[in-house]
Amino acid sequence: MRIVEVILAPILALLIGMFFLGLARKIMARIHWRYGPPITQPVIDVIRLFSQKSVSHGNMFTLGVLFSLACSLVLILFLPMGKICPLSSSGGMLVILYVMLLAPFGIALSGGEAANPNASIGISRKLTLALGYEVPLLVILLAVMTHYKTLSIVNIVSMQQNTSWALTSLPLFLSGIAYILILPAILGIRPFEITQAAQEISSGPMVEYGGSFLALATIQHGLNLFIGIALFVNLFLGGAGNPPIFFLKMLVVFVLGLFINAALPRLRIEQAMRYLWRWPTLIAFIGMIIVLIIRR
Amino acid sequence: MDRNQIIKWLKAPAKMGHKYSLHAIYFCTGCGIIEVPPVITARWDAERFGVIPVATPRQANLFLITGYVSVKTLKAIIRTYEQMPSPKFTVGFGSCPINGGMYWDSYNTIKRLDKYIPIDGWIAGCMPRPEAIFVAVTHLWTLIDKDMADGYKRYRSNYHLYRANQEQLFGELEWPPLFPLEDQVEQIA
Amino acid sequence: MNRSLKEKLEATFSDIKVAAPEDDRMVITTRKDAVLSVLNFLKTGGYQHLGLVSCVDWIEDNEFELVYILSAYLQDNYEYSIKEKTNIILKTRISRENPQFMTIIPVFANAEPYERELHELFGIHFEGHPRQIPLLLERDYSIPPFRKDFDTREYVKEVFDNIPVVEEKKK
Amino acid sequence: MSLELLLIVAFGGALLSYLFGKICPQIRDPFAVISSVALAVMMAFLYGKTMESPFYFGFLGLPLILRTNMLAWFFAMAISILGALSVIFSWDYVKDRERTDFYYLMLLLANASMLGIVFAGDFVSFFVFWEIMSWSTFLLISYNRGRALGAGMKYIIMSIVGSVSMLIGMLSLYAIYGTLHIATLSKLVPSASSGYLLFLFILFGIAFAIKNALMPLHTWLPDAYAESPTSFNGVLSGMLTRMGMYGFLLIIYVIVGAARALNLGPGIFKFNYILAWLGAITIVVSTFIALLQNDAKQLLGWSAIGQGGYMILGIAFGTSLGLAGGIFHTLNHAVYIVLLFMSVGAVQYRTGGQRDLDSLGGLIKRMPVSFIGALLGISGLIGIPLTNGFVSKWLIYKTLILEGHPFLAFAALIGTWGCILYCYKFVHHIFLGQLPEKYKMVARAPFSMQLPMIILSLVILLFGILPGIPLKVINTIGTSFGFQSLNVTTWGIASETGTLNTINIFAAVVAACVIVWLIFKAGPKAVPVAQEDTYAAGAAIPKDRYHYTVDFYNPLYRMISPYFKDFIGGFCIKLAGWTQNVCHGIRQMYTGYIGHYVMYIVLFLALLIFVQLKWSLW
Repeated sequence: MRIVEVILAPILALLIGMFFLGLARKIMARIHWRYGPPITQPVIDVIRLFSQKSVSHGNMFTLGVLFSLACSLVLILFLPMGKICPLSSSGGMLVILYVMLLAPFGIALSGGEAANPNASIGISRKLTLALGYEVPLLVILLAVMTHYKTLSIVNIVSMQQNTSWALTSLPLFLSGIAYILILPAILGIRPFEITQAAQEISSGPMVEYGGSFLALATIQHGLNLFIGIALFVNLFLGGAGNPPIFFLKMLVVFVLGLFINAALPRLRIEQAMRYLWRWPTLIAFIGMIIVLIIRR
Repeated sequence: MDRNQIIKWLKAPAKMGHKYSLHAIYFCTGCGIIEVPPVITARWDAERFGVIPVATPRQANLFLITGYVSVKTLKAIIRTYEQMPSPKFTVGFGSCPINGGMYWDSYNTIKRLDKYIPIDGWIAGCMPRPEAIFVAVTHLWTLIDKDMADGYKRYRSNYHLYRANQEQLFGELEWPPLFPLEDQVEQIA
Repeated sequence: MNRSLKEKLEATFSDIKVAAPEDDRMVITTRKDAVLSVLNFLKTGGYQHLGLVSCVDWIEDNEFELVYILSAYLQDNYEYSIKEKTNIILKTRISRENPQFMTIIPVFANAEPYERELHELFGIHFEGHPRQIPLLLERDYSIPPFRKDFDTREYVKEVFDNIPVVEEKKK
Repeated sequence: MSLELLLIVAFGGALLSYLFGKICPQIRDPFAVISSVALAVMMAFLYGKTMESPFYFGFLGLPLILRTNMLAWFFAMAISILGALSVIFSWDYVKDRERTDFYYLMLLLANASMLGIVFAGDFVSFFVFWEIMSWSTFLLISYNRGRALGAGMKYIIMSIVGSVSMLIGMLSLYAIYGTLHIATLSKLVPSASSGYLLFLFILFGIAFAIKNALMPLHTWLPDAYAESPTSFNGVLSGMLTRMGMYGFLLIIYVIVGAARALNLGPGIFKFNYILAWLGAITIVVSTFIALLQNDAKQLLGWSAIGQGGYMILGIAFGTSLGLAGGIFHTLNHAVYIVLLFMSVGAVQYRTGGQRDLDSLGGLIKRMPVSFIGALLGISGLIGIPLTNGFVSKWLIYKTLILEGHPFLAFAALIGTWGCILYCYKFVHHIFLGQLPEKYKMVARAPFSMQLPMIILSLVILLFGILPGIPLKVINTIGTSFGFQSLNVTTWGIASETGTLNTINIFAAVVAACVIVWLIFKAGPKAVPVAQEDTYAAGAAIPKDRYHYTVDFYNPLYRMISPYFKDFIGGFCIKLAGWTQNVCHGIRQMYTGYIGHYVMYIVLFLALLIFVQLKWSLW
């Protein structure tokens, strides 16, 4: 049974990730009053990119991209999707936290090897932004873990099944709000799309990615969208009994994120940091204090 | 997405992929760049054909040269063309890249662009309108279907001729030749 | 009024012709070696802004004519205030065989690119100019292209036309 | 295999290598390597034995005793192996430098004295070996003259302060209990009053906090690391700074025993709370200061201070899990900080002593082995799964969260994310990006430098994938302190409140990598291309000016630099300046005229008479 789950989970995540990318472009087009590409456009892009003969700047350039996609796939095994959660018992929340940083680290190493200052600027922005949204995110995760007194995400989901959703329960309400405030930063979409700004630093770390590298990077971007939203749904919207409900909840959260994405211009890295370290962090700390008070 | 479309996809996914996802990098050389923003925004949406502007030549497979090409810009155009991954197509906008157009007797503009880099498609007109650009894109589809859009293959096989022309115009070039020059010579001889 | 500037100029400089054809433009023609002093005089007199340095090729009487266009910023503490806003066009003639002239960067620092362009396109050498390197053109030309005796059509025929078209060879 | 033989080999090896250096220099290097490797091998035979034997009686009637138990063996094993690797590394590093005999003598003496500290059975020999370690390190830090003298002076002053406070602690112990034998003390001391225990903790705590660079007492470390020769940096940062940790373990868990130590002091201001909060502050502040450094070894120095905070957090809460995490992190940190200093040393050796991060770049093309070492080193430092750093950090975080200290856990986690930023800056500035012209012909690191790097990289991966091996040993240490043992499987900890299973993670990562590699192989092969052929909007790449390193995290610098300056360093400098002025003022008194001195005496007598008349004190 577990073997089926281990194979099924990444494929499902890939499909959902690609669907989300296609949906994002379609909704953005419709908001711009244009017709927009078919939903399957990212799949067409990936097929076309795989047929192109690209350029490599050395072994680390190649291995970095492979390593980051592999780590995104591994992370999906730890995230429960409805009942499918193959590797939940071998590490819990902390492993998720640490594997989540591997994907940007892999891209950072391969981008650095690309010997291009656009890539280096993009990576320095990506890591600074990561530090920016990690401060509130860590406080939120710690609040959830101390509230449910467990380290494993499956227990958190099962506890939310019988009691109410974490987002609506009194102690974790503020943490949920803080998570929503930093969701665009975690997903890397418009207001915080600083790392892959096509106009300013010609798409940041991906400046030298050609055919198959760009294909792997787009797949990895799709998986990132999936991971960011799946984490939120599992922690605050009580996961789901079966995958379809889980997918519906993710869809709602993603469309909400898209509307924010379509409306806001891209922030500068200083503005993003000042925002991230002010409001979401404040709300997250208040949430943590409430959790501690209730725990006493 | 009728039946023969699916069969086409299964028979030649790479070719279909190239047809429906043309990531364009446009070189804002001459006056044609004014035509590109309306093409990619709401009025004439190029994204429904899968044409998206991208930031770097590494990520592109369609190279739009919009307008006249001055001698100094040709260096940048050659370098950008050589940095694109291999199945790539180029489209020349307007009459200036075709035969020098209005600047036919100017000392500083390139008269026929396809002496230096292979061009797959031309769009006539002294700055063609966006509809003409979409006609060009659909025409490019048919070329790709019939395997006639083989600019990159011609560049590969005749590279020593292209390189000779470039060196004749610029004298010694700063960047090394893209493909080794010797094997072409004895291939022909 | 600009007539007062006209009298002052004629008073201070020896052979200087100051013609004021229209109201807002005053044409001054001086000798080659008086240019720097006139420019200094005008600069202290309120004409801080050097608009352009260009050159006219009088091929018949075998001379280049350097043209300096100056305009006054509109502060009111100078005599020539906004009512009589006059642009000054200063002209000098230099010989065409060996086009030599001294640079005016000490007076107007922003003349550096203009003089570089004149050097490249007309072949005028400015002593004292820090870097007279090519600015706009990629190739080097036997006759500087802006001169009247440069025949563009013949140059195009000679350079661009005899680069072979790649396709004919293959067929 | 008695302990005296071990110490004789250690100290004898040092002296003999010095003599060999004088007689015929070629034998000295191989002899030093053989003696340290032999030491490591003999140490391995000591596993599991606990014995105690006095080796010298004549010291004021106090027996000097050598004893070994699991804790001592664990630290001794780490010291000897890292010492051997550092000696192999410095074979090529100091080959063509002057005073190399002096260097080898001091290096081997430092290693031998650390072994002595670990095996010391009573406080007198502990103190004697501690002093030998301190001044041999001082001589080595100030080895390359110049600025190093200042750094060495700062180090020796602070370690003397530490030794003196430790000495006072020992004297008080001797005064009350009449003996300095650790085994008997560990039976007598727990029954002492809590006030006396706090007094002991503070005295010994100062000595060990200085050595372990806890926040307010850390100012010596960055300069000492930056100025000392890089080959010695491995020993200095690996185990020498962690003797402070050994000291804390000795005091808290061996002498006083966990029961009494952990609830010392009223409510919130318990001793271990304050220690934990000092550790947390150390992590956060030093990590952000490390971000601002532009010198490779300063950056590693500040990161070493930060990692010291993790170890303190581990042992501060006396749960068996936390203790295991703290001790395991001491070993892991020793492994990857030595590896990072070796890669910096290899780069310095090849680029003529260059360690400024802004003028290096692109060395991955010329020195791949050093790059792999540095990459694995920083992945251990960050705690990436499948490296040893992750397991120990997982243990520490688990204790912090389940003990209900979320803010401490938050400080530790933020330390990790800051660590990612400066680790990437370290690797990017040295190995990635454009290779400057003058380093185009740099050769690879010599084999004697590559060998230790490869060994340590394998150790990082081995302990990361199979953490059971070291955890079993640490578990026996825990049980020797009286904690209930964790059930340790070969690939992690199995417990009901959350298990760690690194084999599953390893299998998942390998499977995912294979799948992604196959997908990548399906596409056409990528064309390797030179560093000049990169995107620059069609323009030519300017030589040596297309590499982004200066002000790497510029927006972050502007936000954190006002808050994270080195206040304590600044305070010490102000204090020094202030004392200098006061002393200068007092010096004015001695003017050299006899008349002034006579006047001072008369005035003083008048003052005495006045006081006597007014208050008639006598």
